[in-house]
Parts: sequence; structure tokens; C-alpha cells
Amino acid sequence: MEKILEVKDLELSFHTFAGEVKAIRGVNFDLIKGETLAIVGESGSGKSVTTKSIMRLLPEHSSEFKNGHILFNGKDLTKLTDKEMQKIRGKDISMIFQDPMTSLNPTMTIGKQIMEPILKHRNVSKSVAHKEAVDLLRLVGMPKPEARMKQYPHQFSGGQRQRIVIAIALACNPQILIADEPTTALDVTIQAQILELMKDLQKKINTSIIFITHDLGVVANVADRVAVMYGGKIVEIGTVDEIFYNPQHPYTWGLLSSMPSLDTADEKLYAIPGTPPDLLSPPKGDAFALRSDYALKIDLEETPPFFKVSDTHYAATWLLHPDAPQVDPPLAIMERMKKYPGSRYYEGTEGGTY
Amino acid sequence: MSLDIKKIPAESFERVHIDSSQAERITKPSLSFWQDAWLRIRKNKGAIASIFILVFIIIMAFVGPMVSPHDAETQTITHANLPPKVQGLEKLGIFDGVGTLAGKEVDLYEMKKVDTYYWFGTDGLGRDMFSRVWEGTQISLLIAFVAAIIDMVIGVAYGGISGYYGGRVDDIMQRVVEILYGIPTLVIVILMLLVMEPGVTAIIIAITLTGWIGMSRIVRGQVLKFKNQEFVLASRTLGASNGRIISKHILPNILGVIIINTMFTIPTAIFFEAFLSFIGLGLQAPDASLGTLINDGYKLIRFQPHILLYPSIVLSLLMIAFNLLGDGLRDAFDPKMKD
Amino acid sequence: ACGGDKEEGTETTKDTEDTDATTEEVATDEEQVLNLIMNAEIPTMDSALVTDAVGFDLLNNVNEGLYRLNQDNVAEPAISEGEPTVSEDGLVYTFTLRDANWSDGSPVTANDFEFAWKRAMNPDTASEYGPYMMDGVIKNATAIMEGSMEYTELGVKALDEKTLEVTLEKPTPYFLSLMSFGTFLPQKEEFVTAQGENYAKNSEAVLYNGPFTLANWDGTGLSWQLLKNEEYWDKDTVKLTEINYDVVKEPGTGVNLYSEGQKDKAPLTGEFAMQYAADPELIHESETSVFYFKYNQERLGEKTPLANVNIREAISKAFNKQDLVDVVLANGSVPANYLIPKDFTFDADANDFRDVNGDMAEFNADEAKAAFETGLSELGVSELTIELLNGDTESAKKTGEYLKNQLETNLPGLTVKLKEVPFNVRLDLDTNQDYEMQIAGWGPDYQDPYTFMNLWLTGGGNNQMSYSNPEYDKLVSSSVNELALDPEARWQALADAEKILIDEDFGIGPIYQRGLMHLQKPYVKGIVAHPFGGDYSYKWAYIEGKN
Amino acid sequence: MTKYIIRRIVYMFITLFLIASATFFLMKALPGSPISSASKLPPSQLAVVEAKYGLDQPVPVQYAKYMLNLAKGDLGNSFQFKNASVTDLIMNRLGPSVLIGSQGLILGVAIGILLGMIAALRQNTIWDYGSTLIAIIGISIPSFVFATLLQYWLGVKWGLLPVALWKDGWMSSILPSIALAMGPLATASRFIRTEMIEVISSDYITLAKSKGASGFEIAFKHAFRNALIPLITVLGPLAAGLLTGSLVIEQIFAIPGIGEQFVKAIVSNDFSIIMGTTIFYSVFLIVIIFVVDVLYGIVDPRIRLSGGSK
Amino acid sequence: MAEKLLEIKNLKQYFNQGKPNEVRAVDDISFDIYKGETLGLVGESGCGKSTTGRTIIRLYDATDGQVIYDGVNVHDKKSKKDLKEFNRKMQMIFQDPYASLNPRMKVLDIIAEGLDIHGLVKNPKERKERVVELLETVGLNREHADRYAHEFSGGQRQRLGIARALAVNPEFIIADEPISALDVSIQAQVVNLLKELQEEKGLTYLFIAHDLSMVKYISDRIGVMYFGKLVELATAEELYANPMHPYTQSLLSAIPLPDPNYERTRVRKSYDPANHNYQDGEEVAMREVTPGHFVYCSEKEMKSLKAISSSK
Ligand SMILES: Nc1ncnc2c1ncn2[C@@H]1O[C@H](COP(=O)(O)OP(=O)(O)OP(=O)(O)O)[C@@H](O)[C@H]1O
Ligand SMILES: Nc1ncnc2c1ncn2[C@@H]1O[C@H](COP(=O)(O)OP(=O)(O)OP(=O)(O)O)[C@@H](O)[C@H]1O
Ligand SMILES: [Mg+2]
Ligand SMILES: [Mg+2]
Repeated sequence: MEKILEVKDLELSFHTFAGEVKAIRGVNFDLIKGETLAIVGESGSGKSVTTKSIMRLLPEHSSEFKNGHILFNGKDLTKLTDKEMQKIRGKDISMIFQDPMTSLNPTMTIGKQIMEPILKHRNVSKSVAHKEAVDLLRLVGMPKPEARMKQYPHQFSGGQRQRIVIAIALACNPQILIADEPTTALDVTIQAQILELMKDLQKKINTSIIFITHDLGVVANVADRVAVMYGGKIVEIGTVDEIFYNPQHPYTWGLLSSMPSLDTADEKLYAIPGTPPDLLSPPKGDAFALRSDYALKIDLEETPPFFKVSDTHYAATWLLHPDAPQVDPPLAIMERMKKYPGSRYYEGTEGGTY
Repeated sequence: MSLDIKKIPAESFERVHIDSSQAERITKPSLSFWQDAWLRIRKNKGAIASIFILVFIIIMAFVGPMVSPHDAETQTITHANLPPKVQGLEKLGIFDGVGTLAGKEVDLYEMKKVDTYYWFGTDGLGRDMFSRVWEGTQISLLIAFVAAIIDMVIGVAYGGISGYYGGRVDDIMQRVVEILYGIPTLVIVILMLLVMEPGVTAIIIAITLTGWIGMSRIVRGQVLKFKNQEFVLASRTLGASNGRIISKHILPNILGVIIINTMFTIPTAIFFEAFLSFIGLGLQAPDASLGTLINDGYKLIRFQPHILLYPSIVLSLLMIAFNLLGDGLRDAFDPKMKD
Repeated sequence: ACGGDKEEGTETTKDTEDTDATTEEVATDEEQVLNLIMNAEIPTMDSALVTDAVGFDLLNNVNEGLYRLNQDNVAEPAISEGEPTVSEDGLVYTFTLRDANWSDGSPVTANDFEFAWKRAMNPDTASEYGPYMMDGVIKNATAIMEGSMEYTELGVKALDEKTLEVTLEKPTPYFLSLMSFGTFLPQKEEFVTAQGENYAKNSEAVLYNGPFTLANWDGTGLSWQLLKNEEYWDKDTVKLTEINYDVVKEPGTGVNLYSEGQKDKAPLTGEFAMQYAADPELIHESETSVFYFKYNQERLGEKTPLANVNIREAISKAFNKQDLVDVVLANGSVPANYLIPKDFTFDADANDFRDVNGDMAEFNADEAKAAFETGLSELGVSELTIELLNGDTESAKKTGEYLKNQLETNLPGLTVKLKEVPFNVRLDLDTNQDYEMQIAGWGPDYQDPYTFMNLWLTGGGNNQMSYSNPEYDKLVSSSVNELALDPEARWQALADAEKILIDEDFGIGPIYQRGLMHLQKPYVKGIVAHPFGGDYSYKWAYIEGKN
Repeated sequence: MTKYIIRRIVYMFITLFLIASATFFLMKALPGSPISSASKLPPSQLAVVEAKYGLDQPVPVQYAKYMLNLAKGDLGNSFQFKNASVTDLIMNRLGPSVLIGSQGLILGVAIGILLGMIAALRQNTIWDYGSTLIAIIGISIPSFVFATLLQYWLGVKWGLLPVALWKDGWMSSILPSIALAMGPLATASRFIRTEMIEVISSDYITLAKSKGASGFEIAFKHAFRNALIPLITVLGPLAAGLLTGSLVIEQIFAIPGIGEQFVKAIVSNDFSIIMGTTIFYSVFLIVIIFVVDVLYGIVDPRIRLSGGSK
Repeated sequence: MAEKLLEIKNLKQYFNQGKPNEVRAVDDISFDIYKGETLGLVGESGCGKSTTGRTIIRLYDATDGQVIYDGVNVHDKKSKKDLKEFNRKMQMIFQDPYASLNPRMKVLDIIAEGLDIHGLVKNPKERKERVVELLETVGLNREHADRYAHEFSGGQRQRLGIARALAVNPEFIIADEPISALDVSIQAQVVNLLKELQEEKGLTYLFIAHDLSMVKYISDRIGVMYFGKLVELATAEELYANPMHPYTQSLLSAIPLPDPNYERTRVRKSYDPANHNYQDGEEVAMREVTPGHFVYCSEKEMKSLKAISSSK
């Protein structure tokens, strides 16, 4: 398992009218070659900022990098010059954004936009780049790619535009592809197509993908591992099965149980009450405590460290402390846990470890 | 990923019950839109400085002529064309009443045996420039404000009606604007001024003649945008009348844009008045505006720069202040700039 | 010409410095080129149509009539070979023409005059100045104007190639000075007919018989040239080979061009004149335009306060003219306590007409105040508001502001309301007599006091203020009738009339006689400024000491 | 598309018709006569002169005649310039005006764009403040004052460029063009700055950055064209605004231009020229607006193609 | 079944009618809504769901067709008073929690707007009390009344929107994607609230969404729209268990569920309208295939559908 990216103790703030927004408050994770890491979490939890800081795409004048390292193949991206960073962007790491309607330059043909990274990073002639761009379009399933090279973004539908954006991101076979809510703006049917496309492509070029979304269905579909973010921190990280079937953090519980499955019938959905924390003055202790039904006294005082659940599974909640009381997660979660061998509610036969 | 488990007192692990209303608490202080905008403006140094400059100029426009020992209208012909001289500063070698006469530097006060002080000097009729500049500022501001307000009223009404009622009404009203837009404003204004009795009123009418078009277009765009906003639809589903929707929902929301646009209309009007005075279509003497003062002064630029200098400085300050304030307000009101 | 409209112009002047310069020895190696500034375009070069200062000025230099004003501003024979013979009754003048050529080499004939003058009276030409100048002077002009006679009946006749007979309506003492005026220039019939519509549309479409020819004028442009006319009969006198003109309307720009050396002469407005006061290159030219208050006694048929003579007297005496010319105008103007300008008309002994009456209605605050009080009590009021109509040019405005202030200061109880309007509007208001008081001016059309005095005849076309005094009328009309041939008595009658107008009736309140300041390079010599007609003659001008 | 153009042309004619009518009646409302020596002439003679210019007819007849002639492209004859046709007068004066006008516009807009870009790319730095300052100076100093300063310093004091007059060919056009450029410069720089800041924060610029494009490429290849679009909409008014400048600048620099002639005509009540010039200006403005719209389509493919499909 | 509250008959809504850019946003749809039920309306973006809702509540005048509420056609010309009364009975909750609250108004005034318009309160005190009551109903409290909308989070805002609608005591509420713009973690807040309110007050809902799992959870019956047409209508259970129209099938197969095991095996079906191969003149309409289960199909298709369903 080769780590391609390591994010260590990342801390980052924005300076705004109202004061300092502590958007990222110590984020740690690794990315392994060829895997898909999904980052989930509610709006404003810092998903985009984390990935943008990897690409160093945050506005220079208002964002302040406070602490931490971002190691890409051993190189610390935070220490590179702009020039060096430009060489990495689009070549080694590339990105797809949420809104296909606004992420293409409206006054440039899509051909040019696709060719740009190719010409930029790969010393090839224009005609070669053109050919490759056509191939890319074909690869992402665009009909009549030759003809469409000369068209402008507004002549494409949302799904097609998102395909173009993907084609751009893949132009240089990046080692890491960051997809920031690439399907949120799309319809379910188109979303499904795009997800399939991404998975296919990943198989072909073996990139690592960081996939941001707050749609747990999508996560279940694409991810190998999942990181759950809340209030500028990762609160739980594990393999997709661990997160879905053996979640430990109350926030993850809330998240999972607020979604009705197709067979949840009449019982009330679990709802996370309240509002996200104000990152201008983040609460002391566990940021989620104020909205949690499982809050402990210590949650209000001290930030919980990561507790190991398994080799691949960690969660930052005091509930995992040996001295903490045993609590029962919401019903829906218990239902899930029942299916997972590693869980304490496991009802199967393969024997739990807890 | 720290795994060291510290010794933590057991009572720390007591469950606490979080009051759910606690979770709904909003920690931020309650700020109205205007308070919020004010907070933003306050952060904008340029805008704040502009507000101070404007307040200062407006106060001076009224107080200036009073504090000056000399009246704006009084002609002391023997005191004509004196350079500025200020008590106290004269010793520093500035504002000491020295000016060029016939190519030589002389103390004109001494030469003309004047033993009073004219802070901004005097003009060709021996009138005190200090008082004149501030009275001119008064008139310029009057013209600008009145013109801006009229522009605003007509523009908002026209754009509002056109945008809100839409359809055929909008079509016709926009065609009219399209046609008006093709008319060279300047030319029409000049022609109007030739026909009308000259004076402040004529200038204001001339400036507002086509000035409202810009405002109406902006307002129309805004109204079009807001009239289909969900909160307006919500009000409609509640059975609100057009009047209510316009006054409670649309107007308050486009007010920011209207104010910003007015901020930019004011300097345009001041400037246009100055231009009119250059081609001789300005005010009736002895009324003076900054424009006419500058126009009187620019010919003397080489010899009696003070006659040009002070009105120009006031004019420029006004222009700069209004523009910066407009910029500041735009930033403050613009939801896109929220962070 | 009516002088009220041209505030800062290069107009009728008398050159005080260079008139006497002898023009004998001119260094031959010097480039005889003069660079001048004009304040307006040439509207036309057709002598029948010219109405403006620029046109008359140029015509005076490119064409020549029977007479021409000499360096002393005396009309002397030009195309006319010596003095004409005049009939006993002073009505028939017979001119013999000298041998002179048009610029195309053809001779100037008597018919050229007959043709030109008649053309100016032809209604189809729609000349403005032709009828104006000939009315009451040349026989039948009045009848032609009224349409009761054909223009061909005009009292001018070419007896042969070289003899021109002019019949007058009545004896006209200043007739010969008229002969130097632009309207009376000759035009060559064949050429004019051949050119048709195009005549005088550009410098190629005119013929010249004067010291210079016009070149490079496209009809509307801002620049043109005068070149020495090799066909001119007196070409040996002409030294300059070239005069380059550019129209510059901004005085400041003119001064800049002058300082930079591109121009040899630049007119100065007051503000500039003051600054150049000590400059040796500053020259002062006095003009013959006089400015005065017109007191309208009847506005739109209703009596105004100005119908009261005491009020008129008060206003006439209530403002400091010296300060006005020194500080406000500062352009070399002089206070006018008279109507007939200084340095304009002279008797046989070269005595200025001005010497007869001297100063009248001088500034006197006390007298003014006393008269005002009398006037007010006569009117039965304690306060008075009077509207002062004024032009809207810069110097007019400044003058107006000054006068307002002076009148209000010196006449307590008087409020002056300024009304500043464009020239045309003012004329309109004047024509309709829709004003109370205005600042107006007049420049002479010929060299005789009559050009000023006839303005105020009862019902006169330019009166427009209901001034009427039978005695004045009698005196003034006697000067062109019974006294026409008696210069001395005539002189006195005109002077008496002026006294009545200014000092007894206070019909108008003189303000100032306009002057002009120029910067002129010291090497420019011999420019002659004229009090009427064309402003300048360059026939005698030359460059000396430039290198 | 053709439908659109036809509609535009119809509006152009309506506009022109209205302008011509309005101007005509305004001119008729003007006090005073265009005949310069009207006050001197006795009524009989004045009638003769007026008849020559057709002023003796009732106003509606004059109006109908004027409009008919206008339809034929005949603007009538000038009053001041005896016998000169207004069309010729305008044509003779057009060259210099167009030259300094277009140079001023191009220069102003080009420098304005540059300043605006710099300000936006170096937001809240000394560069930004500097360019803002220049822009504000540009809009707060009246052009006649600016022109006078230029003339004095660059012309007289340093002798770098011709002081005035239309004599030294292209050199003569430099100072007037600079003086004219200040307005457009200020407007363009303000516009571009605002727009550029907005564009730069848009998603597609972030995407371009994530492709590894350099700052320069971002600014010029991606942001520039998009930031330009709103500027184009004000090019029309900007060009029209140059008229304002040219009246003044031509007079100060003694340039034989159309604006200078217009002022003269106003002063002397020469309503043939006033009307002719007004109509000419209107045509100019309308055409400019039209061109701008076309240009808009060229720069913004969204407009172009949707326009094309109509 | 219970009585019909609302009958929609052949409703059509065309935008820019007659122009080249004509959009047939709603193209001849008919359905009924029963008292006390929740009818879910799903379909991809732009298929005309919102337009349907807005036309029902008369935000748009229908191009054609009838909306019969309590036996009265809503789209008939009516007096101001009747309209007002209608406006009181039928209310709407909007999609965008940010755009649906006037940023320049205090919460108090936003919620009280309906009270003011319909004159439901007599004095400011009563007004305030009523607003507080409503705030509490939606889980907010008194303090919130004096704040501005922009200070609230998305979920809170949406609840404010609900409170506003409830203020006039409506019988029928159109909820136009009330949760689509919300974060998953708070969608449940709103859904729960809607459900509670329905139970308490006997409300009837038209619930528009494109997220089928939520729709299924809340709805009694579900209608599926495709390009301006209703293509299938059945009870929630039935629709999920037994989707008949190929578009419905495709839609259902596209929804990702938060269940990795399920996701690993899910197979997506795609829908191509051309596969219907309708013949010329073949009448395609809503047909009742099984009781209460309507499908938009041709006679021929109905037969085969019937065959399949009976074989199950
Ligand atoms: N440019 C910025 N200036 C100031 N604050 C910012 C900026 N960008 C993001 N933030 C703040 O940082 C925090 C994290 O934002 P981020 O965009 O990472 O959230 P997210 O998890 O991606 O949410 P979403 O799901 O809505 O995209 C938020 O509180 C946001 O307001
Ligand atoms: N006012 C309007 N003018 C013209 N077309 C409109 C208008 N409103 C909606 N449309 C069009 O009608 C169609 C249906 O729109 P509608 O908003 O009802 O879709 P929707 O199903 O609610 O989509 P979404 O899920 O995105 O909300 C769309 O193609 C839309 O572009
Ligand atoms: Mg995000
Ligand atoms: Mg919708």
C-alpha cells in the first residue's frame, strides 16, 4: 500500500470581515495509490477547503496556512514555489468541480480547454494535443467528439459539460484526481452515468481519487475508504464498510440514520438538531457535542483524540474511551451494525471481535 | 492519529443532556442588513475616508462662507487677483501672498497694500475665493443632488414599472428606452439649454433629461431578477397585492443598488455641469459653481493657479469621495462579497 | 459693424506703435513670412455676402476698391486714379480707374464695380450688407430694397472701361471713406458668372486685385495663407511674401503658440494681458467699438423706471469706469464718457472729434446717488429692481458682475438682476424691446460720427429703446441733409446731438471704448490697424531683425 | 438573425426620425435669427434674405421640406458659411475628429484595460491603489483643464509635441488624443477591475488554475475575454462620450474638427449645421451601438450563437 | 379512498407560447389529490414539477386545463376576495431556503405576512404571540423572531418557510423540493416536521422532489413526471415494488443508497424514449394497469404490462 499523499495536521484560516474563520482545524489523512477516498460531511465542514489547499487554490490574500504538511510523493506541497506548483497542478493532481455549468470558460471552445493541460504539461505539438483531446472526449463518452471540439460550453448539456470537465482532469493521467461534489448539480440518472464513468476511468489509469460529497449513497457507490468531516476536522475515517456498517462517531450515526432507506417505513427519521458550528469561534471540546444526543461532560471541555477501532478505522469521540459509558446508537445504526462482523451488534456467525 | 489514552476522571464521562433549543441557538449577534453593510463599510478605509471628506465638504459648503471674513459677493476691486495668504502659515514660506506679476515674484499683498488675509486668494474682481469656492460647492452639490434624486425617482419608477409588469408594457417601454438611448445626450442637452432660460433649473432639467435611463435599466434588471425570487412568489401565494410586493419585497431589496447607482450619478452630474460651463451654457452670474469657477480659472493656470486650484481640489475630492464611497457601498451590499 | 458680439476679437484698431515706421530699407535676406492667429473661420470671400470681421479683414488685404485706408487711416485713392470728379450738388462722382489687374492677369474695369455693386443689391444674391451700406447713399438703393425698382437701376454705371459714374441719393460727406469698405469691392463679371454656385467657395474660386492672394483655403478650414499678389499694381510696396493664418479660438492656446514661436502675434484677453503687462512685446491697440448701457424706456409697450431721466442719470454716473477697464477688462480698453470714440474721426485739421465735447456723464457717486433719490421719489418708490441684459461671453459676464456690484453699491435701493444670454437671444430681445437695460456696443461701419449718431434717431432701426428727442433728431438729420456740405457746422451739430444724448437725456450710459492687447514679436513691423472695415492692412508690413 | 437586423434598422430610422424632428422644432423654438446681421436689415430686406433660406414659409412646410431633403441625404446649406452645404462642412471636418476620437478611445481603453487588469490581479496592493488613483484622477479632472496642462507642459515647456494646430500630421493628434483618452481610460480601468475580480473568483478560473495554467495565462487566456464582455456594453456610450470631449479638445488644440464647428454653430445660431451635426452624431451613435452589439456577439459566443439561431 | 381535495384535469402550461422558444413545461396532465394524503411528484430536473405546483397555486395562469379545488375551478376568473380565501387555503413551501426568505425582513414580519394580508390578528401583541407559537411549532423559539433570515442555517430557514405557510392555517400545502437544497444531515428535520404537522393538522401535501428515497418515505402515492408528462402514478409501495414505466424503472435504478453492499450489486437501467416504438395514431395515455396504478402507455403496452403484473 503505497501512500501517494499524506496530509498532516493541516490547519488553515480565512480572514474575513467578521474575523478569522478557522476553516480547517487539524486534518490528517493519507491517500493510497489507486484507491478512492470519499470525504463526507455537512456543508461548511471544510471538505472543499481541504482539497483546495492541497492544490493550493485558495485565495492568497484572505487565506492563511497555519500549520501542517501536505506530502505528495514525499514532496511538501506547502513549500513549493508557485512555478513548481503549476507543474504539479493538472499534471500530477487534477480537479473536478461541483458545478459543470460554471466550471468551463464560456468564451473558449471546449477543444482548447481540453488541449490546454496537454500542451502545458506534455511537450507535444498542437496536432497531437488535438488528437488526444478528441480521444479524451471519446473516452468520456461524448458522441461525435471531432465536431464538438469547436463548440462552446453553452452548447452542451449539464451532464456533457461534466464529462468535459472530467476529460480535462484526466488529460495528463494524473496520479490524484480530486472530485469536489462532481455530481451534486446533476440529476440522479446523469449522476449515475458520471459515477460509472469515473469508476471505469479509474480502473483504466489507476489514479487515486479524493471524492467529496455529502450524499452517502454516492459514497457507498464509489468509495474504498471514507473520511467524515465535521467542523473543520475529520471525525471518523475508515473503509467504506467500516463507516457504513460500524460507525462510531455520533455525527456519522446522525448522518447515516437521517437517510431513509427504501424500506424505512413509518418510524420517525433520526434528525440531527441544530446548526453547524460557527467556525469564527469554534466551540470548545467536541464541536458536535452541542447537537449530539450522546454528549459527555468531557465533550464540552476537551477535544477528543482519535481512537483506533481497527487498523483502518479511527474515530474521534470520547465514547470510544475505555472509561466512557456504553451507549446504544440509534436504531437505524444498530440495524446496520448487525450486518457487520466487526461490530458489537453483529448478529452474523463470523464472530465479532469486540 | 494519537492513541494515547490519558487518565481522565470518571465523572467526565457522564452523559449530559443537551437542551435541543440550545442547539438552535444563534451565536452571532443579530444584525440587520444595514448594520451588516455598515460593518463592512467600516472595514473599507477608502469608503470611511470618503464619508469624512464628504461630510467635511458639505459642512464647509455651508459654514465656509460664514467663517471667512470676506463675503463671496463683495468686490474689492483693489484686491483683485491676490494669491492665497493664511495667518501663521505665511512665515513658513507658503501661503505668504507671493505671486507672479508680469513674470516676477512679488508679494502682491504688500504691493497692493492689502493688510487682510484671503485664504484662497481673490479672483479678478477682488472677491474672496474662499467664500466663493464654498458657495460654488453649495451650488454644485445642489445641482448634483437634485439631479440625482430626480434621476432616481424617474429611473426607479420607469424601470420598476417596466420590469414588474413585464410583457407588453415592458416591451413598449424598453423600445422607448432603446430609442432614447440612440439620441446623443450631449447634443440634446445643449439644444435644451439654448431654448430654456439659463440657470440652475435649466441645468438640472438638462442633466436629468436622459440621465434617468441608466437608473431605469438597472432597476428594471433588478426588478426582473427579484420578481421571480421565491420570497416574492411566497408573498404572492399568501395573496399579497402588487403594492405590497413592490413596497415590502422588491424595493427594499433593490435599494442598495439604487443607492450605489445614485452615488455614481452625483459625480457625473457635478462633472457635466462643469462641462456645460466650459461651452458657456452654465449658470447665470453671479452664481458660481465649482464648474464655472474652474472654467474661470483654467485660463489663468499659468499665472494665478490658485483660482483654478481650489475649486479643482474640491471638485476632485468630491468626485473621488463619491466614487470611492460608491465602490465601498457596492462591496458592502454585494452578497457575492459576503466572505 | 455691430461691435457688441465680438468681445475678444482682432477688430478695428489703430496701431499706435508702428504706424509711423518708415518702410524704406528692408533687409533683403530676411524671410518675409508672417504667422498670424485668427479667432474665427472665413465664412465667405464673396464681397457681396461678407458680414463679419474676418471676411472684411481678408478682403481688405486681397482685394482693392476705389479707395483704401492708408497708414494714417485716411481713405486715399487706390483703384481710382486720383480723386474723382464730383458734381456741384455733390451727387455724381466720376471715377477714373488706374491700370490694375486681377490675379488672372485681366484688367480691372469699371464694369467690375458696376457688376459687383448691382449684384449686391440683387435680391437673388440675398446680400445683407449690400443693401445696408447702400441704403440712402447710392441712388435708388432704397427703392430697390423696397422692391419698387429693379436692382439694375442702381446709381452706378460704367461709362467706359476705365470710367465709373456713381450717383448718390443725397450728398454724403463720408462717401469716399465708404469706398474702401468691403461691400464696394469690384467683382469680375465673367469670372463670377462662370463660377456660378461655386463662386468664392474656396481660394481658387475668387479673383484678387489686392496686395495679396488667398491660397489653401478650402472654404471651411481653420487655416489658409495669403501670398504676395504679383499682379497687384502697387506690388513694389508689398514686402511680405506669405502670411500664414490659423484659427485659434482659445486665447490660452494662442499665447502658447506665440511663446513657442509658431506665431508672430497673439491677441490677449484681460487675464493674460495683466500678466504680460511688463512684457516689451505687449502692444496695445485701441479700437473704435464703444460699449454702453441701453436704457429701455418702454418694455413691450409699458413704461419702465428707466423712462425717468434721473434714474438714467444715476445709473450713468454710478460706476467706476476706470476700475472696470484697469482691473476687470484689463485689455487696454479706456473709460468712455462719450459715444463717438477717440481716435476715430478727425476734422480737416486732424483734430479728433472727441475734442469738441470732451468727457460727459463721468463717474460721480454723489451725483448719482442724488439723482437716484430724486428719481425714486419721482417714481414714488423706495426701491428699484432692474434687469440687466447681458451677453454670455466670459468678459461680458465679468463686466456684468462688476457693474451690478457697482450700481448696487453706489445706488442704495437698487437691485440689479443679471440676465446673461447668447448673442442671438440678446438681439432677439433687443429687437422686441423685451428688456430693461442692456450692455450693448457698436463699432463703426464708416469713418463718420453719423455711423453712431443715427442709431438713436426716433424710430431708428437700432433705437429699440424708445428714446426720442426731436432736437436730437433735428441735429442729427441736419448732418446728412442741409449741413452735409458744410463740414464745420455739421461737426458742431453732431457734437451737440451727442451732448444731448449723453449728458442731458442720459439716453445711453457710455461704459468703455474697447481696446485690444496683443503680443507681437519685435521683428514684425508695419502692420496697420484700421478703425473700421477690414481690421488690418499688411500691405506695408515687413519682417526685420528676426534673425 | 436577419429579422433581428431588420428590427434594429427599423429602430434606427425611428430614432433618427425622432431626433431630426425634435431637433428641428427645438431649433425653431430658439430665439434669434440665424441671419447674422438680422438686426441691421430693414424688414423688406430681411424678408429677401429669409426667403433665400426658405425661412419665410410656415414652420410645418419648412419641416416637411427638411424631412424630405433629409430623406434624400441633403442636410441643407449653412448660414454662416455662405453657400456651403452642411454635408460638405461635416465631411471636411470629419477626418481630424475621427482620428483623435478613435485614437483617444483606443488609447484610453487599452491603457484602461491594462491598469484595470493590474489592479485586479494585484488587488489591494500598491499597484491596485495606484491604478485606482489614476482612474479617479481621470474622471475627476475636467478634460479642458487636463488639455491645458498637457499643452503647457508637453508642448510649450518641454517642446515635445506640437502645442496646437493641425499642422504636423500625426504628431498633432497625439496631445488631443491623450487628453481625450483620460475619460475612457478611467471608465475602462474601473470596469475591468471590477469585472476581472469577479471573473477571477469564478469556477472556471479555478479550474484553469487547477490545470496548472500560470498567472499570465489565467489573466490573458481565460479571464481577459470574459472580463471584456461588460466593457463592450459601455463602449457605445464611451464613444459617444468622446463627443463631449472633442467639443472641448478641438477648441483648445485648434483642430479643424466637427465638434469645434458644432460649438461655433451653436454660438451663431446656424441651425442647419446644428441640425446636420446632431443628426450626424445620432447616426454615429446608433451605428456605434449597433457595432457594439455585433462585437458583443463576437466576444461572447453565447450571444453569437443564440443570435444566430434566431 | 378519502374524498378528493384537488382534481387536476388536462393541465397544460406552455411558456413563450407560439414563439420559437416555446417550452411545454406541463403538457396535459391529470391527477387527483385526496384529503389528508401526501402525493409525491418526482422526475428529473426540468421535467415540469415546479411548474405543475406553481400552476396549481395560480402563480402561473394555466395555458389550458382545470384545477378543481373543493369543487371550484381555481383558474376561473374570481373576485379578489375569493382569491384571497383560496390563497389562504392553499400554501407553498419553496425549494431554495436562501431565496425564499426576504433578506430585508425580520423573521417576525416574514411569518406574520400572511396574518397581515388576511387580517388574522388584531394587534401587534397577538401578532407576536401567534408568530412565536408558529416558531415553536417548527422547533424554533421566541428569540428567533427578531432576527433576519440570513442569520439562519438552511434547515432553520426551511422551517421558517414552513411556519410562514402554516400561519394562515392552510389545508393544502405544495412543498416544492423543500429538502433538495438542504444538507442530508438536516433534511430529516424538515421531513419529520412535515410529517408531524400532517398528523396534527390533517394537512394535504403535494410533495415535489427528485430524491426518490425521501419521497417514498413521506408519500402515500407517487407520480413520476417525464418531460412535462405524468408517466406513472401509484401508491408509494406499489411504485417501488412494481415500477412499470421504463422511465420509472430507470429512475429507481439510478438512486444510490447508503449501503455499500447494495451499491456493489446495483445495476442501472437506462431509458430511451425511442424504445417505445409508438406507431402513428397510437393513443398514448394514462391507463390504470392495476387498481390505483396508472401508467402512461399505449393500449398494446398496457396489455403486456398487465400480463407481467398478473404473473407476479
Ligand atoms: N474564501 C473563503 N473565505 C472565507 N471563508 C471561507 C472561504 N472558503 C471557505 N470558507 C469557509 O470555510 C469553511 C469550510 O468551507 P468548505 O467550502 O470547505 O465547506 P464544504 O465542506 O466544502 O461545504 P459544501 O458542502 O457546502 O461545499 C466554511 O465555513 C466556509 O464559510
Ligand atoms: N417562466 C418560465 N419561462 C420559460 N420557461 C420556463 C419558465 N419556468 C420554467 N420554464 C421551463 O419549463 C421547464 C420545466 O421547469 P420546472 O421548473 O417546472 O422544472 P422542475 O421539474 O421543477 O425542475 P427542477 O427539478 O430543476 O426544479 C424547464 O424546461 C424550464 O426551463
Ligand atoms: Mg464544498
Ligand atoms: Mg423545480
